[in-house]
Amino acid sequence: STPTTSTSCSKTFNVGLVTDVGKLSDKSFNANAWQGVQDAVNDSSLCVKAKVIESNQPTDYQKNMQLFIDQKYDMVVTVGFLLGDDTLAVAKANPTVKFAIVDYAYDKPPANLTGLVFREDQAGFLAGIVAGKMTKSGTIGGVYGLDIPPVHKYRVGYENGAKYANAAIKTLGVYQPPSGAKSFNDPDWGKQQATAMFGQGADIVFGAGGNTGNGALLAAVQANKLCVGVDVDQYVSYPDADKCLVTSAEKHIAFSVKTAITDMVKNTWPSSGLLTFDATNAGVGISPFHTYDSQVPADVKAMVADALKKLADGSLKTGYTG
Amino acid sequence: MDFLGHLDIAGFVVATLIAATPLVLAGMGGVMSERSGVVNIALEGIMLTSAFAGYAAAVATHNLWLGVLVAIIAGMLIAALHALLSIQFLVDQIVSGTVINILAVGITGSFYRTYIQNSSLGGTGVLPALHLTFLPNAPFIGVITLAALALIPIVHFVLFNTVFGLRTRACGEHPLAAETAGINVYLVRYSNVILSGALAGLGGAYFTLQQIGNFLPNMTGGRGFIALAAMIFGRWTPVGAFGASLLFAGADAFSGRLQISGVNFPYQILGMLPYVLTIIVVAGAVGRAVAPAADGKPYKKS
Amino acid sequence: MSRALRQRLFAAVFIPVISVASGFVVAGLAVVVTGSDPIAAFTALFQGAFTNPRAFPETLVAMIPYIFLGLAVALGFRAGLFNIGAEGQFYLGAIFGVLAGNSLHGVPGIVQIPLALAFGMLGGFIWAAVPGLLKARFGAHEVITTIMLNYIAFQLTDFLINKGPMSDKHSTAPRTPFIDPGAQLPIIISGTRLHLGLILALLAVPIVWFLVQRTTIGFRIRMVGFSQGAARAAGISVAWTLVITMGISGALAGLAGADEILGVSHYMPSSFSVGYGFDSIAVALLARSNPWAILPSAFLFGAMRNGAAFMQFQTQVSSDLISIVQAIVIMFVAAPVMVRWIFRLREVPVGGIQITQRETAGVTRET
Amino acid sequence: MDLTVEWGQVHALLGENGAGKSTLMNVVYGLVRADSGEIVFDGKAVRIGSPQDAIKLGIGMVHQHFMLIPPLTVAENIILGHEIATGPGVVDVRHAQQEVAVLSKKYGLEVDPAVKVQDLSVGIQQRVEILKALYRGARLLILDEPTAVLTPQEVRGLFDVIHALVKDGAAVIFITHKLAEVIEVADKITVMRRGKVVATTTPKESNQAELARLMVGRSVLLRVDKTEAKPGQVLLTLKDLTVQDDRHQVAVDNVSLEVRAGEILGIAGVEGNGQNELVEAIVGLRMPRAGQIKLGERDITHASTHSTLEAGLGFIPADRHRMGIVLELPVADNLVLSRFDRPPFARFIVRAFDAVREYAIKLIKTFDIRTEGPEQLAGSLSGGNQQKLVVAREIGTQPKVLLASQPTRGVDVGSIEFIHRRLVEERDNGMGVLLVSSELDEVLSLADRVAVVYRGRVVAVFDQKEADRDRIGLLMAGAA
Ligand SMILES: Nc1ncnc2c1ncn2[C@@H]1O[C@H](COP(=O)(O)OP(=O)(O)OP(=O)(O)O)[C@@H](O)[C@H]1O
Ligand SMILES: Nc1ncnc2c1ncn2[C@@H]1O[C@H](COP(=O)(O)OP(=O)(O)OP(=O)(O)O)[C@@H](O)[C@H]1O
Ligand SMILES: [Mg+2]
Ligand SMILES: [Mg+2]
Repeated sequence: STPTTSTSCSKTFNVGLVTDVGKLSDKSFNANAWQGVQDAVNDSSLCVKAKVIESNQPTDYQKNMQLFIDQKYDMVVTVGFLLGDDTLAVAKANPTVKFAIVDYAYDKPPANLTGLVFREDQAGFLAGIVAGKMTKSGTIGGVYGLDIPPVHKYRVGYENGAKYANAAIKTLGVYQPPSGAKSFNDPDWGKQQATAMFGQGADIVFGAGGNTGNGALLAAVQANKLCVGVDVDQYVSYPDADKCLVTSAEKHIAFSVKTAITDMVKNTWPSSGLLTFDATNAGVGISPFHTYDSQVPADVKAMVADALKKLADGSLKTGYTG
Repeated sequence: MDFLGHLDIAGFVVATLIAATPLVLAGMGGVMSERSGVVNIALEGIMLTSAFAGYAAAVATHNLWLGVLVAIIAGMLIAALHALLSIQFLVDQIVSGTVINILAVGITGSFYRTYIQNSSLGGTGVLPALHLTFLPNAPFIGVITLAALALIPIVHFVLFNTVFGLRTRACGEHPLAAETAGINVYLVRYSNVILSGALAGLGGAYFTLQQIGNFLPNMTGGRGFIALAAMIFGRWTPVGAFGASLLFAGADAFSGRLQISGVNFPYQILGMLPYVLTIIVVAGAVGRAVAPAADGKPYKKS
Repeated sequence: MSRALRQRLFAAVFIPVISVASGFVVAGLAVVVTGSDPIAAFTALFQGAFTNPRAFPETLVAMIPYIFLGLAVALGFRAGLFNIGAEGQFYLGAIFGVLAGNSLHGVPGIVQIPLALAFGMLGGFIWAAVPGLLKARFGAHEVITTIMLNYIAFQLTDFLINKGPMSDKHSTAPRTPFIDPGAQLPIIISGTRLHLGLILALLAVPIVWFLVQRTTIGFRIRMVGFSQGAARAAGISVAWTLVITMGISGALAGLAGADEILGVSHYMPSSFSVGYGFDSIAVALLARSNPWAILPSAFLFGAMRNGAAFMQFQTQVSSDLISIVQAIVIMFVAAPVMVRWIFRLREVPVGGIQITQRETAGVTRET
Repeated sequence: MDLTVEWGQVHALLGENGAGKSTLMNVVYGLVRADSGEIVFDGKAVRIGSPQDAIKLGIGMVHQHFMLIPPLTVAENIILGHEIATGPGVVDVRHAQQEVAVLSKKYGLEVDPAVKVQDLSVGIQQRVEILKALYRGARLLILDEPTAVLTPQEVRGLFDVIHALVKDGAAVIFITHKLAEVIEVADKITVMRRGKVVATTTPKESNQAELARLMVGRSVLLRVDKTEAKPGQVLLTLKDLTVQDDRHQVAVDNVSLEVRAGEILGIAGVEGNGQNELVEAIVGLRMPRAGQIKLGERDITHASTHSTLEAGLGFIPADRHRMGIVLELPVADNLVLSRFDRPPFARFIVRAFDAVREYAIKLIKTFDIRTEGPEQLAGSLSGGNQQKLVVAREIGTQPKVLLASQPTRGVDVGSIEFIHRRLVEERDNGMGVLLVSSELDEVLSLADRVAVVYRGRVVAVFDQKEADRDRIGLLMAGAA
């Protein structure tokens, strides 16, 4: 996973990625961040080389960052707000190295550190509109990973978006109770929760929680219901769910990571210490409808487009506060 | 709270049966092994290995049924290692089981990260499921779950009505007596441990081939240990293990449904339900379950 | 050399060496099968554990919880108890440690640190004494109850730190606030993360050894471990001994948790430990429940855990590989009969690992 | 060693504990491999590598410690390994039970094939063992100390079975160390000592005294020398004591007894008639359901074992390996097993090894425990010395009352003699001794008073002078 860099580079930039304990096998969050790093590597104009360390344990975070620093890396990308405090500490101690962290915003970070945050609520809101319009039963479901800010934002946006599209809608949702390494990583559990929601009348389910959420999509495939993916266009990344997948609520982690790396390489490092990805900069959105394209009525598509515009100009709120 | 109004009884029962599947399969595996006198805490590792092997075979052959077969065989092989260590080399059976559990994590994890994680390998799809259209909300029930249900009376029958079962119980209670009756204790114990690998192996296939169609590191998530608990508080009987599995899976399904129905209670506390309930049941109703007398004791011919 | 001495030397030196070597050989084969270079992988593992900058102090940092937890599990084994719950007790120790480390602001460390550590021990004690009590009172198998309590501990801590009563209201992350600076364990080698916990862990070894071998409590524990029947007939309360043993075992695991908070992370994050408790079973097994042997055993595990990250960094070989090494090492240590068979040795190695009680392998029967 | 057994004969194998009788028979039955030599069966040299080989040849064995599986039924135990199956491997329970019924009728060995073995008395269990051997077509039946657990009346019944078998042309090897039985039942007698045959003879050519001499290599005291007891005040009182067993059945039924200073009260009875439960209740290992236990003036009915021992009770448990000693601990630790945590053996919670060692050396000497030293592991002592260790420990504390349960079981004659002498000595020094033994001879020779128990009840109490062996035997069997 270390593609060769272009030969025309005068200087090669070394970028290291430190995952949280979800590791790359989460197939979403950490994997997408790594994808962004690899996109940068594959972009020969950037002259980037990269490596990844998967963390086994929260106490390993600082240590793993240090490994890159000891190897004189130019930039360290960390994934997840779980690494927020550790990344800040290491960034402060190493002002010459650039740091970017996915999903974390700091008040006044040091100049070499920037947070990459997303308006998941906006992505969820758009997906919620689709769900609210596509449901025939008037009940929609959502299977969520741990109750943590990004996931919570997806949920609030999704449920409010559905209500925006269909005021009478009923929303069901479930967070996965934490159980050691199984958080975000228990598709069987997710599948069973989604099935339970179908039993309670839901006919479309949003899977927002790594592998746990993917399980919800599988349940929809089996039960012949509809589903909504998360983070990336899961029609592409998770073909198992193609049959049920209407759309995915996207937050462009890979894009954000590549953006941060580009900023480092091109010396356009953000001074604010924060890059927000939202409706204004195509940082969030929803995926194409693919096979459902013909089934999604034009007025729904129009409503989504309209909402996206209003979210961007601030005239529409998702209802997420805090 | 409109929980009761929305309680989908048929769905709840089916969900419980499905979630109980790996527990009862591995639990019955534990029953066979321990009834012959070999403690089997390796169930977790066996399931994990089989889940992986079944997935790998299904990917390679594009045949889910072959995947199931390979999962069962892989379970038998790794169980045979447990048998070799604990029966032949007299390794403490708990140690041997621990070795296998750690080994399973190492092997499946290494292979997963090398061959699967970064590959474009998709899912295998899942085994066919029976669509119970006559029930409200028409739930699905997978073939491995059906197989597990069918295996409960079969394993019960084998254990309590057949020659093999009689010899198995004899070896677990008093191997020397079995030996004097002309029984080959080693053979009986080997057979049972390997058989437990087959059962737990089918339980492993549940994860990859019935439910998900994909492998994930550590995807058994401790269910082997819960199966062990189910076996103990099912008093080392297949039917008891089934009952215990239902209790646990039912509590799990129930706690999820409580949350879905919007009960205003911290979801982590709801999530404790199956575990708390298991402790209460183990401590209360069946605390004094008595293991087969020779369970855990290596047998050494003089 | 006398036969007895030869045998002891064999058990103490030859078996461990052969075991570790075999572990690496088998794991090396796995590396080859997965298409990488085992020499490069193990070289990187070694560098990551010992020779890289800060590697060695980090190995020691990783070793600290293994020492406490290994001692905890080993103590349980001595009484014939299989404490699979070290993971949960570790969590509770951490939570209690945070609680104490956060409650006295501005008080000197000499007061705060012992208090927080003691609190951590209390947390672990409680979490382990419960299964002890359940076993003593109702005969509930500790393997079941400790596993269940692990999961309950995960949920409980998440409830507390994720928007719950112990969460940091100023942070979006599900974590507790940082502990008071005064409650942090001092760093003993500046520029590293090596903290005073190492000294505490090194002290814990002789203390536990003394407890087991030299005190009446330890004698009780061993007696119950060897023969519950004889212990009962001698007027020892087996039930009480089980509770106390579990309690002390849990207190050690809790100490590990509090020490990790006070020494390394300084707050309680989500997913605080992923598998320390389970690893520690292996640590104790490898040491054959001997407190002194916990030291090399914990060192080996700490080194492998620490080196694994660099191995993955350098060679992209999965850190899961160390599990293979660990499993094979334990297997060899546990099976002297097998070692003799494989290596065609005539000398009868002594030992092996014995956990399952001679008397009651299954459930205890209290009268 | 050589041993020749002929068809149609009862061949008695005599020898003291540890002489190697069981070991030799285990070789014949394929459980233990012989280092050298050969076995000739029916004129042919045979190799018996496993019990299966032995069974095929027609050899059956009833082991000293029964080889029955308690949770299985009688029929299951009998057919185990030679099951009657219908279809592929399915046990035919009905057929098996019929077979068993037929067999038991033929030899007068009545049992209910559907009952679980764990619910049977020892006497019946032995019948099951014999049926097991016969079911497998045994023509040579080895009976290893079959009479040790039987009442005199049951012994009669067994002899009838043996005679019937021999009349059928089978051969029986009968192992015992009871001389009278040998004289009565055997056609031929072989005496073993330390793994060697020391004599082969017949009942006509020999007598009890000579056999005893052959067995131990010197003449033995068959009776214990002791003077008349001088009982003092009451030390242990049992009043209307009722105790349940593990299955919540009444095992001790309304028992009232007193043990006085300076006397030995013996409890005679076939094993399994509530003796264990009685002993456990007194020691505090089992809570009585009703009644009262007093040690001196102190009520210890509900006291823990710890406080019972503290109050002045000494306890020699019946099962030395499970309860008497800790095999994995040194002799010295075993000698302070119940007092390790108090001065001088401990200061606060720290053990005082010097004091323990000193004390151990003293006891080892006084009680003649043959050991390499106080550090030797108790598990590596011989059985007799392990028992002496237990006796030393319990007498060493100088308790008011000593509760001695099967104090000489499985112990060599020398050690028996020694232990008996010590018990009498302690009695003479004013200790009260409650002796529980299934060896009627031991009770009769040691006890000053004998209480006979049957089904948990004390059915009679005799003074030593009026104790009549046959009458007690009848009472033990419930026939009174
Ligand atoms: N020929 C022998 N060679 C080596 N060891 C022997 C031999 N014979 C007996 N032993 C040992 O002596 C011990 C007692 O033997 P065994 O059980 O056969 O005695 P026994 O005569 O049946 O005594 P008991 O009357 O107590 O049943 C055993 O530990 C056995 O290993
Ligand atoms: N595991 C062992 N390791 C070393 N020596 C042993 C072991 N087991 C037994 N011995 C020794 O072998 C001898 C025979 O033991 P055993 O118990 O068979 O004696 P025994 O003839 O039955 O004596 P006793 O009549 O006192 O019961 C003992 O002296 C004992 O020290
Ligand atoms: Mg002996
Ligand atoms: Mg014998």
